Amino acid sequence: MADYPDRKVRDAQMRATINQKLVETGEKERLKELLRTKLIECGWRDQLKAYCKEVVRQKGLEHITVDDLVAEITPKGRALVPDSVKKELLQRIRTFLAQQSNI
Amino acid sequence: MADYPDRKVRDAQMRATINQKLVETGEKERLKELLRTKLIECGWRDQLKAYCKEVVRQKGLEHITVDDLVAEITPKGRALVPDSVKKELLQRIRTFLAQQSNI
Amino acid sequence: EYERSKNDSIQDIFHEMIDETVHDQCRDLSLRQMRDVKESLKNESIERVGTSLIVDLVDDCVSKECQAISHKTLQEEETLRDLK
Repeated sequence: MADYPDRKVRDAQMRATINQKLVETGEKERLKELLRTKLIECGWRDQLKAYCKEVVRQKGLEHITVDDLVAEITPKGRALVPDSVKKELLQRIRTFLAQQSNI
Repeated sequence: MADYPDRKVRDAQMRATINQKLVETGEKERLKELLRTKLIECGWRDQLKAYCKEVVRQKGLEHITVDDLVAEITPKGRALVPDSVKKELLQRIRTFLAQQSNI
Repeated sequence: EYERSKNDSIQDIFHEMIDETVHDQCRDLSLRQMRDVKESLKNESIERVGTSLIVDLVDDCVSKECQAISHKTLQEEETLRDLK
Protein backbone atom coordinates (compact mmCIF):
# COMPACT_ATOMS: atom_id res chain seq x y z
CA MET A 1 0.00 0.00 0.00
CA ALA A 2 2.80 2.34 0.94
CA ASP A 3 4.33 2.38 -2.50
CA TYR A 4 1.02 2.88 -4.26
CA PRO A 5 1.59 6.59 -5.03
CA ASP A 6 5.07 5.73 -6.33
CA ARG A 7 3.62 3.09 -8.57
CA LYS A 8 1.14 5.57 -9.94
CA VAL A 9 3.89 8.04 -10.65
CA ARG A 10 6.03 5.35 -12.27
CA ASP A 11 3.12 4.20 -14.41
CA ALA A 12 2.42 7.74 -15.51
CA GLN A 13 6.09 8.21 -16.41
CA MET A 14 6.14 4.97 -18.34
CA ARG A 15 3.03 5.96 -20.24
CA ALA A 16 4.44 9.38 -21.03
CA THR A 17 7.70 7.84 -22.28
CA ILE A 18 5.96 5.34 -24.54
CA ASN A 19 3.56 7.95 -25.80
CA GLN A 20 6.38 10.36 -26.54
CA LYS A 21 8.21 7.67 -28.52
CA LEU A 22 5.11 6.88 -30.53
CA VAL A 23 4.46 10.53 -31.30
CA GLU A 24 8.09 11.55 -32.00
CA THR A 25 8.65 8.74 -34.47
CA GLY A 26 5.34 9.34 -36.23
CA GLU A 27 4.34 5.78 -35.34
CA LYS A 28 1.20 6.92 -33.53
CA GLU A 29 -0.12 8.61 -36.66
CA ARG A 30 0.85 5.59 -38.79
CA LEU A 31 -0.96 3.25 -36.41
CA LYS A 32 -4.04 5.44 -36.40
CA GLU A 33 -3.94 5.53 -40.19
CA LEU A 34 -3.64 1.73 -40.23
CA LEU A 35 -6.61 1.51 -37.88
CA ARG A 36 -8.69 3.81 -40.09
CA THR A 37 -7.81 1.72 -43.15
CA LYS A 38 -8.65 -1.53 -41.36
CA LEU A 39 -11.97 -0.11 -40.21
CA ILE A 40 -12.85 0.72 -43.80
CA GLU A 41 -11.64 -2.63 -45.14
CA CYS A 42 -13.61 -4.71 -42.65
CA GLY A 43 -16.85 -2.87 -43.39
CA TRP A 44 -17.00 -1.11 -40.01
CA ARG A 45 -17.36 2.32 -41.58
CA ASP A 46 -20.14 1.19 -43.92
CA GLN A 47 -21.99 -0.47 -41.05
CA LEU A 48 -21.76 2.66 -38.97
CA LYS A 49 -22.73 4.86 -41.89
CA ALA A 50 -25.91 2.80 -42.33
CA TYR A 51 -26.64 3.13 -38.60
CA CYS A 52 -26.01 6.86 -38.82
CA LYS A 53 -28.54 7.17 -41.66
CA GLU A 54 -31.06 5.16 -39.67
CA VAL A 55 -30.67 7.41 -36.61
CA VAL A 56 -31.12 10.58 -38.68
CA ARG A 57 -34.15 9.04 -40.42
CA GLN A 58 -35.74 8.02 -37.09
CA LYS A 59 -35.09 11.25 -35.19
CA GLY A 60 -35.62 13.63 -38.09
CA LEU A 61 -33.01 16.06 -39.32
CA GLU A 62 -34.62 19.03 -37.60
CA HIS A 63 -34.49 17.33 -34.20
CA ILE A 64 -30.88 16.20 -34.11
CA THR A 65 -27.51 17.94 -33.96
CA VAL A 66 -24.12 16.61 -35.05
CA ASP A 67 -23.19 16.23 -31.36
CA ASP A 68 -26.34 14.19 -30.69
CA LEU A 69 -25.53 11.97 -33.62
CA VAL A 70 -21.92 11.49 -32.51
CA ALA A 71 -23.12 10.62 -28.99
CA GLU A 72 -25.62 8.17 -30.43
CA ILE A 73 -23.32 6.29 -32.78
CA THR A 74 -20.03 6.27 -30.84
CA PRO A 75 -20.93 3.46 -28.38
CA LYS A 76 -22.02 1.32 -31.30
CA GLY A 77 -18.85 2.30 -33.14
CA ARG A 78 -16.72 1.10 -30.24
CA ALA A 79 -18.62 -2.15 -29.90
CA LEU A 80 -18.33 -2.89 -33.60
CA VAL A 81 -14.51 -2.71 -33.84
CA PRO A 82 -13.56 -6.31 -34.71
CA ASP A 83 -11.30 -8.20 -32.30
CA SER A 84 -8.96 -9.05 -35.18
CA VAL A 85 -8.37 -5.34 -35.81
CA LYS A 86 -7.75 -4.70 -32.11
CA LYS A 87 -5.32 -7.62 -31.93
CA GLU A 88 -3.39 -6.39 -34.93
CA LEU A 89 -3.09 -2.90 -33.49
CA LEU A 90 -1.91 -4.16 -30.12
CA GLN A 91 0.61 -6.41 -31.80
CA ARG A 92 1.88 -3.50 -33.88
CA ILE A 93 2.34 -1.34 -30.77
CA ARG A 94 4.22 -4.14 -29.02
CA THR A 95 6.44 -4.83 -32.02
CA PHE A 96 7.28 -1.16 -32.33
CA LEU A 97 8.20 -0.85 -28.66
CA ALA A 98 10.30 -4.02 -28.78
CA GLN A 99 12.37 -2.35 -31.48
CA GLN A 100 13.03 0.69 -29.30
CA SER A 101 16.23 0.24 -27.34
CA ASN A 102 15.59 2.60 -24.45
CA ILE A 103 12.17 1.51 -23.24
CA MET B 1 -44.54 11.28 -41.74
CA ALA B 2 -42.85 12.84 -38.72
CA ASP B 3 -41.07 15.45 -40.76
CA TYR B 4 -44.08 16.46 -42.86
CA PRO B 5 -44.62 19.84 -41.14
CA ASP B 6 -40.87 20.48 -41.41
CA ARG B 7 -41.08 19.73 -45.11
CA LYS B 8 -43.93 22.21 -45.51
CA VAL B 9 -41.97 24.91 -43.70
CA ARG B 10 -38.83 24.11 -45.70
CA ASP B 11 -40.74 24.20 -48.98
CA ALA B 12 -42.37 27.51 -48.08
CA GLN B 13 -38.97 29.06 -47.29
CA MET B 14 -37.50 27.55 -50.43
CA ARG B 15 -40.37 28.88 -52.52
CA ALA B 16 -39.87 32.39 -51.21
CA THR B 17 -36.11 32.21 -51.89
CA ILE B 18 -36.49 30.81 -55.39
CA ASN B 19 -39.25 33.22 -56.29
CA GLN B 20 -37.16 36.17 -55.15
CA LYS B 21 -34.22 34.89 -57.20
CA LEU B 22 -36.39 34.44 -60.28
CA VAL B 23 -37.80 37.94 -60.00
CA GLU B 24 -34.50 39.68 -59.11
CA THR B 25 -32.65 38.15 -62.03
CA GLY B 26 -35.46 38.74 -64.52
CA GLU B 27 -35.65 34.98 -65.11
CA LYS B 28 -39.34 34.87 -64.24
CA GLU B 29 -40.17 37.31 -67.02
CA ARG B 30 -37.97 35.36 -69.43
CA LEU B 31 -39.74 32.12 -68.49
CA LYS B 32 -43.11 33.76 -69.07
CA GLU B 33 -41.99 35.07 -72.44
CA LEU B 34 -40.61 31.68 -73.41
CA LEU B 35 -43.92 30.08 -72.44
CA ARG B 36 -45.93 32.55 -74.54
CA THR B 37 -43.64 31.95 -77.52
CA LYS B 38 -43.85 28.16 -77.14
CA LEU B 39 -47.65 28.31 -76.90
CA ILE B 40 -47.78 30.19 -80.19
CA GLU B 41 -45.18 27.95 -81.88
CA CYS B 42 -46.92 24.70 -80.93
CA GLY B 43 -50.27 25.92 -82.24
CA TRP B 44 -51.90 26.18 -78.81
CA ARG B 45 -53.02 29.75 -79.40
CA ASP B 46 -54.55 28.96 -82.79
CA GLN B 47 -56.33 25.90 -81.39
CA LEU B 48 -57.76 27.90 -78.54
CA LYS B 49 -58.76 30.78 -80.80
CA ALA B 50 -60.65 28.34 -83.05
CA TYR B 51 -62.35 26.82 -79.99
CA CYS B 52 -63.24 30.29 -78.76
CA LYS B 53 -64.88 31.17 -82.08
CA GLU B 54 -66.73 27.86 -81.96
CA VAL B 55 -68.10 28.63 -78.48
CA VAL B 56 -69.25 32.11 -79.59
CA ARG B 57 -70.90 30.59 -82.67
CA GLN B 58 -72.66 27.92 -80.59
CA LYS B 59 -73.86 30.15 -77.74
CA GLY B 60 -74.58 33.18 -79.93
CA LEU B 61 -72.80 36.52 -79.70
CA GLU B 62 -75.75 38.15 -77.94
CA HIS B 63 -75.85 35.56 -75.19
CA ILE B 64 -72.26 35.43 -74.09
CA THR B 65 -70.06 37.73 -72.01
CA VAL B 66 -66.28 37.88 -71.88
CA ASP B 67 -66.36 36.25 -68.44
CA ASP B 68 -68.48 33.36 -69.74
CA LEU B 69 -66.09 32.87 -72.60
CA VAL B 70 -63.02 32.97 -70.34
CA ALA B 71 -64.67 30.45 -67.99
CA GLU B 72 -65.48 28.22 -70.93
CA ILE B 73 -62.12 28.18 -72.66
CA THR B 74 -59.70 28.28 -69.69
CA PRO B 75 -60.00 24.61 -68.65
CA LYS B 76 -59.45 23.60 -72.27
CA GLY B 77 -56.54 26.01 -72.47
CA ARG B 78 -54.93 24.35 -69.45
CA ALA B 79 -55.48 20.87 -70.80
CA LEU B 80 -54.03 21.77 -74.19
CA VAL B 81 -50.63 22.94 -72.91
CA PRO B 82 -48.29 20.24 -74.24
CA ASP B 83 -46.28 18.27 -71.69
CA SER B 84 -43.16 18.98 -73.73
CA VAL B 85 -43.59 22.72 -73.07
CA LYS B 86 -44.00 22.12 -69.31
CA LYS B 87 -40.98 19.83 -69.34
CA GLU B 88 -38.88 22.42 -71.13
CA LEU B 89 -39.79 25.07 -68.58
CA LEU B 90 -39.01 22.69 -65.73
CA GLN B 91 -35.63 21.96 -67.23
CA ARG B 92 -34.99 25.69 -67.61
CA ILE B 93 -35.83 26.35 -63.97
CA ARG B 94 -33.63 23.42 -62.85
CA THR B 95 -30.70 24.74 -64.88
CA PHE B 96 -31.27 28.23 -63.50
CA LEU B 97 -31.40 26.98 -59.90
CA ALA B 98 -28.31 24.85 -60.35
CA GLN B 99 -26.45 27.98 -61.40
CA GLN B 100 -27.47 29.85 -58.24
CA SER B 101 -24.81 29.32 -55.61
CA ASN B 102 -26.69 30.62 -52.60
CA ILE B 103 -29.92 28.64 -52.63
CA GLU C 1 7.11 -4.52 -11.94
CA TYR C 2 8.74 -2.83 -14.91
CA GLU C 3 7.07 -5.22 -17.36
CA ARG C 4 3.73 -4.83 -15.60
CA SER C 5 3.96 -1.05 -15.84
CA LYS C 6 4.97 -1.24 -19.48
CA ASN C 7 2.16 -3.63 -20.27
CA ASP C 8 -0.46 -1.48 -18.52
CA SER C 9 0.79 1.58 -20.39
CA ILE C 10 0.58 -0.25 -23.70
CA GLN C 11 -2.97 -1.31 -22.90
CA ASP C 12 -3.93 2.26 -21.92
CA ILE C 13 -2.40 3.75 -25.07
CA PHE C 14 -3.98 1.04 -27.20
CA HIS C 15 -7.48 1.72 -25.78
CA GLU C 16 -6.96 5.45 -26.08
CA MET C 17 -5.95 5.05 -29.72
CA ILE C 18 -9.04 2.96 -30.47
CA ASP C 19 -11.28 5.45 -28.64
CA GLU C 20 -9.79 8.48 -30.37
CA THR C 21 -10.01 6.89 -33.81
CA VAL C 22 -13.55 5.64 -33.26
CA HIS C 23 -14.61 9.05 -31.99
CA ASP C 24 -12.97 10.87 -34.92
CA GLN C 25 -14.55 8.50 -37.38
CA CYS C 26 -17.96 8.83 -35.72
CA ARG C 27 -17.72 12.62 -35.85
CA ASP C 28 -16.66 12.53 -39.50
CA LEU C 29 -19.50 10.15 -40.38
CA SER C 30 -22.02 12.26 -38.45
CA LEU C 31 -20.92 15.49 -40.14
CA ARG C 32 -21.04 13.88 -43.58
CA GLN C 33 -24.38 12.25 -42.92
CA MET C 34 -25.99 15.47 -41.69
CA ARG C 35 -24.55 17.35 -44.67
CA ASP C 36 -25.71 14.70 -47.16
CA VAL C 37 -29.20 14.51 -45.71
CA LYS C 38 -29.48 18.32 -45.68
CA GLU C 39 -28.29 18.46 -49.27
CA SER C 40 -30.67 15.74 -50.36
CA LEU C 41 -33.64 17.36 -48.56
CA LYS C 42 -32.74 20.69 -50.13
CA ASN C 43 -32.59 19.14 -53.59
CA GLU C 44 -35.93 17.41 -53.09
CA SER C 45 -37.42 20.71 -51.93
CA ILE C 46 -35.98 22.58 -54.92
CA GLU C 47 -37.50 19.96 -57.25
CA ARG C 48 -40.95 20.17 -55.61
CA VAL C 49 -40.91 23.96 -55.46
CA GLY C 50 -39.58 24.30 -59.01
CA THR C 51 -42.33 22.03 -60.32
CA SER C 52 -45.01 23.88 -58.40
CA LEU C 53 -43.70 27.27 -59.59
CA ILE C 54 -43.87 26.09 -63.19
CA VAL C 55 -47.43 24.82 -62.68
CA ASP C 56 -48.39 28.24 -61.29
CA LEU C 57 -46.57 30.04 -64.08
CA VAL C 58 -48.36 27.99 -66.73
CA ASP C 59 -51.72 28.50 -64.98
CA ASP C 60 -51.17 32.22 -64.76
CA CYS C 61 -50.07 32.51 -68.36
CA VAL C 62 -52.96 30.34 -69.62
CA SER C 63 -55.47 32.46 -67.66
CA LYS C 64 -54.11 35.69 -69.10
CA GLU C 65 -53.93 34.30 -72.63
CA CYS C 66 -57.46 32.95 -72.36
CA GLN C 67 -58.70 36.37 -71.26
CA ALA C 68 -56.87 38.05 -74.12
CA ILE C 69 -58.14 35.53 -76.68
CA SER C 70 -61.71 35.83 -75.36
CA HIS C 71 -61.62 39.63 -75.53
CA LYS C 72 -60.15 39.65 -78.99
CA THR C 73 -62.49 37.01 -80.35
CA LEU C 74 -65.55 38.79 -79.03
CA GLN C 75 -64.32 42.08 -80.46
CA GLU C 76 -63.68 40.49 -83.84
CA GLU C 77 -67.05 38.77 -83.85
CA GLU C 78 -68.78 42.02 -82.93
CA THR C 79 -66.95 43.87 -85.70
CA LEU C 80 -67.96 41.16 -88.17
CA ARG C 81 -71.56 41.37 -87.00
CA ASP C 82 -71.54 45.16 -87.32
CA LEU C 83 -70.08 44.97 -90.81
CA LYS C 84 -72.86 42.65 -91.84
